[in-house]
Amino acid sequence: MAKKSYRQAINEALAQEMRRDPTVIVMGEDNAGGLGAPGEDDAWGGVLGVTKGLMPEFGRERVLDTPISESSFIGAAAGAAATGLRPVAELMFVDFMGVCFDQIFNQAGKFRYMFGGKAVTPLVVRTMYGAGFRAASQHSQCLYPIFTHVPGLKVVLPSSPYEAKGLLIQAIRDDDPVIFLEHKVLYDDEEEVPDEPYTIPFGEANLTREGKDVTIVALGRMVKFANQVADGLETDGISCTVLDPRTTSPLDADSILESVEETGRLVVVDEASPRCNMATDISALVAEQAFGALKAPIRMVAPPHTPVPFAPELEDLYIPSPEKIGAAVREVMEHGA
Amino acid sequence: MAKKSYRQAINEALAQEMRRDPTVIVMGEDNAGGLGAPGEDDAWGGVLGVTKGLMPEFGRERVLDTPISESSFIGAAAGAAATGLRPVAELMFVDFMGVCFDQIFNQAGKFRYMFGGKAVTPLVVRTMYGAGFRAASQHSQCLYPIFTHVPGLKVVLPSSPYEAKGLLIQAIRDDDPVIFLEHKVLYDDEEEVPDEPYTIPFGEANLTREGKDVTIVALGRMVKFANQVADGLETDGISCTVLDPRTTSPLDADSILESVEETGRLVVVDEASPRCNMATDISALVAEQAFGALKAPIRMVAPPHTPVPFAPELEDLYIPSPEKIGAAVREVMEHGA
Amino acid sequence: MLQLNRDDLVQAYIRMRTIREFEERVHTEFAGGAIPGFVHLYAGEEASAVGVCMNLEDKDYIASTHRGHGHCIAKGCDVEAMMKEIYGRREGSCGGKGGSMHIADLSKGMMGANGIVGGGPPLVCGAALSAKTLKTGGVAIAFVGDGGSNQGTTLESYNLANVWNLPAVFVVEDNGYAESTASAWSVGGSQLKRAEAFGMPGREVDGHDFFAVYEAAKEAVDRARAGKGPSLLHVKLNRYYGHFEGDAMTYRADGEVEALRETVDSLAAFRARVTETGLLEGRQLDDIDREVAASIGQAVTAAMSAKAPGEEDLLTDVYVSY
Amino acid sequence: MLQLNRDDLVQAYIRMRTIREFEERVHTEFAGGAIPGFVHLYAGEEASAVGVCMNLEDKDYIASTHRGHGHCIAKGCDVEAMMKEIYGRREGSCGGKGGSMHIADLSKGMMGANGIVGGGPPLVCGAALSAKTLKTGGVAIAFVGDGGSNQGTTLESYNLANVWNLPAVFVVEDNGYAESTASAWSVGGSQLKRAEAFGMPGREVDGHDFFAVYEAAKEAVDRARAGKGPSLLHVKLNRYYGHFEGDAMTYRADGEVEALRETVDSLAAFRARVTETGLLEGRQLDDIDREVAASIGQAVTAAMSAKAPGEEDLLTDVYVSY
Ligand SMILES: Cc1ncc(C[n+]2csc(CCOP(=O)(O)OP(=O)(O)O)c2C)c(N)n1
Ligand SMILES: Cc1ncc(C[n+]2csc(CCOP(=O)(O)OP(=O)(O)O)c2C)c(N)n1
Ligand SMILES: [Mg+2]
Ligand SMILES: [Mg+2]
Repeated sequence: MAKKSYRQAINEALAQEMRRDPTVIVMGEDNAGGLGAPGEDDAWGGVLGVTKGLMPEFGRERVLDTPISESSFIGAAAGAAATGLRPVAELMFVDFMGVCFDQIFNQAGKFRYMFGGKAVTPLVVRTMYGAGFRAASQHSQCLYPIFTHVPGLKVVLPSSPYEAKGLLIQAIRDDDPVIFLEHKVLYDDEEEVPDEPYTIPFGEANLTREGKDVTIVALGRMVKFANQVADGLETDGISCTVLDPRTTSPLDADSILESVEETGRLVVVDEASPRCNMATDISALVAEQAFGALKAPIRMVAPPHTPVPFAPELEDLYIPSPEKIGAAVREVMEHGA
Repeated sequence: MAKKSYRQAINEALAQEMRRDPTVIVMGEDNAGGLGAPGEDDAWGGVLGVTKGLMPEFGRERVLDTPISESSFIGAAAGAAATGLRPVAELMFVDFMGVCFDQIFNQAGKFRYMFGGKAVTPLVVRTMYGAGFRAASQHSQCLYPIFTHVPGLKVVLPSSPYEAKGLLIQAIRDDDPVIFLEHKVLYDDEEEVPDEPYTIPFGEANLTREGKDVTIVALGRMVKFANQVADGLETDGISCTVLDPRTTSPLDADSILESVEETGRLVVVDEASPRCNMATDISALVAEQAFGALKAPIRMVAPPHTPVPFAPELEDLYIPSPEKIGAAVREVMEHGA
Repeated sequence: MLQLNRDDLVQAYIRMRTIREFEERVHTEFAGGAIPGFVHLYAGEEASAVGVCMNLEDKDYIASTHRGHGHCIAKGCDVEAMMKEIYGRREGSCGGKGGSMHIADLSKGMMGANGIVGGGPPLVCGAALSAKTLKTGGVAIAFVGDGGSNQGTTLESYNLANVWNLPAVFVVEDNGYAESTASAWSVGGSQLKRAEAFGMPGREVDGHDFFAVYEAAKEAVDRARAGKGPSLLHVKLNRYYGHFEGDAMTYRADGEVEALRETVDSLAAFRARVTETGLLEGRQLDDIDREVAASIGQAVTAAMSAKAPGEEDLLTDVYVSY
Repeated sequence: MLQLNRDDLVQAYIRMRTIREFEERVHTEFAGGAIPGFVHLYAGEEASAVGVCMNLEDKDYIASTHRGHGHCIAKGCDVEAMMKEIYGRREGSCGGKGGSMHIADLSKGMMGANGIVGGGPPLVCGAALSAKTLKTGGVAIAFVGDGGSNQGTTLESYNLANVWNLPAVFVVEDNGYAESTASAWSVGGSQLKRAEAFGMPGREVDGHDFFAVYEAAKEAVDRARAGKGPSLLHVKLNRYYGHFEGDAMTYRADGEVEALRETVDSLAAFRARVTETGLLEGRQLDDIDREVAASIGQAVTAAMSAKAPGEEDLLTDVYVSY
């Protein structure tokens, strides 16, 4: 076992699955790169180098570069998935879903239901999300609440390199369409990641920290923040559980409810825009099904209802910070000793 | 004042605004109809006749039929809005947003913010939503939670003919991009609607019924159901407030919170898919900000997490019914006398 | 005559007649209130679906449109199951969950009707990619309407199929209208120039002439199978009914449909051709007509008495694993 | 020489030089770590933006791409405000909220750079529709890259502009690459055939030749103004830098950029042409070079010392009314 970055973990998951199963293919803009160009082949390996090296090993027949035509190539991935391949298609930034959403939510996501349970669509859409790159309003969104809203899709938010590898292998082996969201700020994060392939099941939250006073449910990059905050609060005598749902659809409601039954307090941390987001989804779940256990109002920590700003100073204010998470925890601790 | 249908109310709002303001234009597939065809002009007036009669009065220069190219014509409406017109563009069924969402959420919805407050985009996208027409999975969705999630958009759900006229006139006069969602099952509903133009402000919930035991917040078509249910419960001695938020973005949080402060109980009825929907949004709001007033768990009434089925028997089971709303109210009444 | 033997011709006629009969019956039943939802009929366009699909095998895929019944029948879907689906029955092709606009049978290479105009072409690029990658020797066909030919998803797919050199064929069924809007107005340029613009051959075909469609499709399908890439067919034809059932069709000329039924009936044309050339006998065709009518009648009867899905079906079929 | 008088030529040169200087400076500043985010430079392509925009007035609109600085400058945006925006400052064109990819100035007819490839053409149809409906006499221009020319939104817009007969021009700036992918591979067919396919005239232009671009654009713009509908220009040119700052450009040939800078420098070509024909003097141009360099230097200095937006700006500018 060695330390690997989130980027490497994803790359390794892809390579190992492609070795294992010849029906796994990868496609996306510049996923290899250099097509038709005079210079180096595999010139890019994706815009941030995540798919680098796959093409030299698997060839252009299994690592397909595409024109800038997301509807047609994401749709092609959906059609290929329904007819015998297991495509992993890259939507470079999740912000671009607006030019191809139909193929994801009305086609891939509904085949099985509309066709009476007879279609199998093992499609993975890998996509980059999240703020922190000074990439402004059209390259920094989360948007996973939108995919979570849609029945028929599964939605995965790996929060670390270890999680990324196991969840991506699971996603590729899963027979349903999966939206796999990679936080761009995490690509260089490192941790121990096993060399051999392994899977992490969907719909099982990861208890990243056990505590007794407050349950913090955090998503994606926010898991790291939540654990940092919990470290700090520990010294102040506040003991936090930090749950990482890993997948927002399916959602491990049981683990969340059980934890709140124990702690009686809930803070939900979500980097997505605040309206109809996962923070509201999880809060509502608890307010309906674990109401009796609640000793304090639920607190949601999310960005303001604005697009993501460009200026670093503003973007830093926009993203839910450890400070804001800490303040929310302290607030709920003021209720019901 | 005369009885008018929801369809007529919308048509009248369009006609009156077009008379008042020459910059108001209407566009969409077959909004007049018959273009290039040998038969009657204004042959359709939209697929369900809502825009019928506008073209004969205002001409094809202000009532534009379009090719089936939603990205380009909804985008054109956005571009026209930013450059001097007040377009009302019809996205025939909201289910089709997947082929043009980018122009709505990344372009129109973000112009003002990305351009530092210097753009004004008075765009209205009229669109048909909702189940009940046996129109199956790709013609029956609600999807307003998705638009509500996006900062920069306003989202309107008229629940009756009176509401439709006033809210549409407001939408047209509003300087921000507005998604105006018409429930297809309501088109033939009738009620008294003033002949003269009037506006209903955004972000002000309509208290359609005042009660003391339970607050029911219901959206769109569900407002009617909620009031029916409340009628029935009255005879059993359960007194309900029924709030119609009218707009989900902006949301009249104050009215909802005040009402729950009084009743201590909340049922939210939402026809949209259950994950990250308006029921979760409103529940979470209350669980955070009126927690202390709550005497009972919040109950959400929403369809199951499945696409909309075709078979009438299934679709009827799918749609939140008055029975299910009634059961939810009785359930919350069992808590905290 | 071409590569078609007598059995093929019988098969082609059966399918065309089945489509016609199916649609005429659905029209009647819909008018009588027995069928819920939106229904778009293919009557009048039979020679296109059948002319194309007579070139295909089960391993070949097609993707259809909202006007899908004809394509389904031409590709070999079970007709009784289709009728049950349209009635919303549990034994329908999709368990009653899809209805007219979503009939599919992947085991027959039918990837689904589609409620989204322009939804099919990207999917067909995918099926063609599967065929190419898995070396099945298969091809994939997208049916698109004249209206759908203006959708960005369709146009992008032309390019993708070309740059990926896919075994795909785009069949633009130009029936003159998208809803009430004439293709003469909505289509800038021309379908054939669009084919050329993205680097593929295009051919215009009389969509009422089964033989013409068959032959043009054969050329395109053979080309695709040979690894030479996609093509486009611009099939000109007419629909006998409205855009959907309930359409008053006031945008059409007086007597337009009546005249079409007289002058451009692909079934009548087929019959004339095969009987005049002695390939098949009129009596044989009459027998087919009767048998098809009986089987469609039987399908309607079966559909009417079939069970609707119920509460136990409400939550199923969303995911393979939950 | 054409319709351009000496003042126009001076103006054109100033704009081209401003773009070049702006981009070279941004390149240096970015490398030094002063500029955050994604930055795509237009250096090498100056003659296209300026050749087109010299035909335009404030009432005419353009929509740009992710590679937007050149279009902004050519359309008359304030250069210092642009630089401040790229630095993320409160006094930037967009208050620091947009950054490089979202610079806009509607008062100058600049509808915005765009982070979405293919985002602009639909918007341009709208601006052209405004001009037509409000009878302003204006036209609207969409700049699109070779990569963006494959996006469905772009292709649909070609059709819409044609069937609506809009005063629009589509300028396809083909710099040979979309990121690291060559247009030689990604573009099936050809740009000119695409124009024809949707019913409009198309013309290929040498994008390093200001005069060629100006003249071709003039024809297209005049045609649009005269109510005769849209056109397409296929402008062939090269970018001097990577796709974005930080791109190692390994997909390019060794020495490719160096050679381009030698052989296809639109500024050098302009200078040669106007001095050889005696239209302007070298000294005049040298003066401009110096003045522009000074003003860009000043813009950078101003941007560096300008204030960043703060907490009070976080919630504003989302809606006109709340
Ligand atoms: C994306 C999308 N836009 C609009 C519609 C509504 N609609 C359904 S069929 C149709 C007309 C299609 O015309 P054409 O492609 O010519 O096919 P035809 O009906 O003539 O067979 C329209 C506009 C839709 N279903 N999907
Ligand atoms: C819808 C969408 N897809 C992909 C991208 C990522 N992307 C940004 S620029 C670019 C290449 C554009 O190439 P081209 O249109 O030729 O413009 P150029 O960069 O050469 O000026 C890509 C793929 C995007 N911004 N938007
Ligand atoms: Mg048609
Ligand atoms: Mg390019």
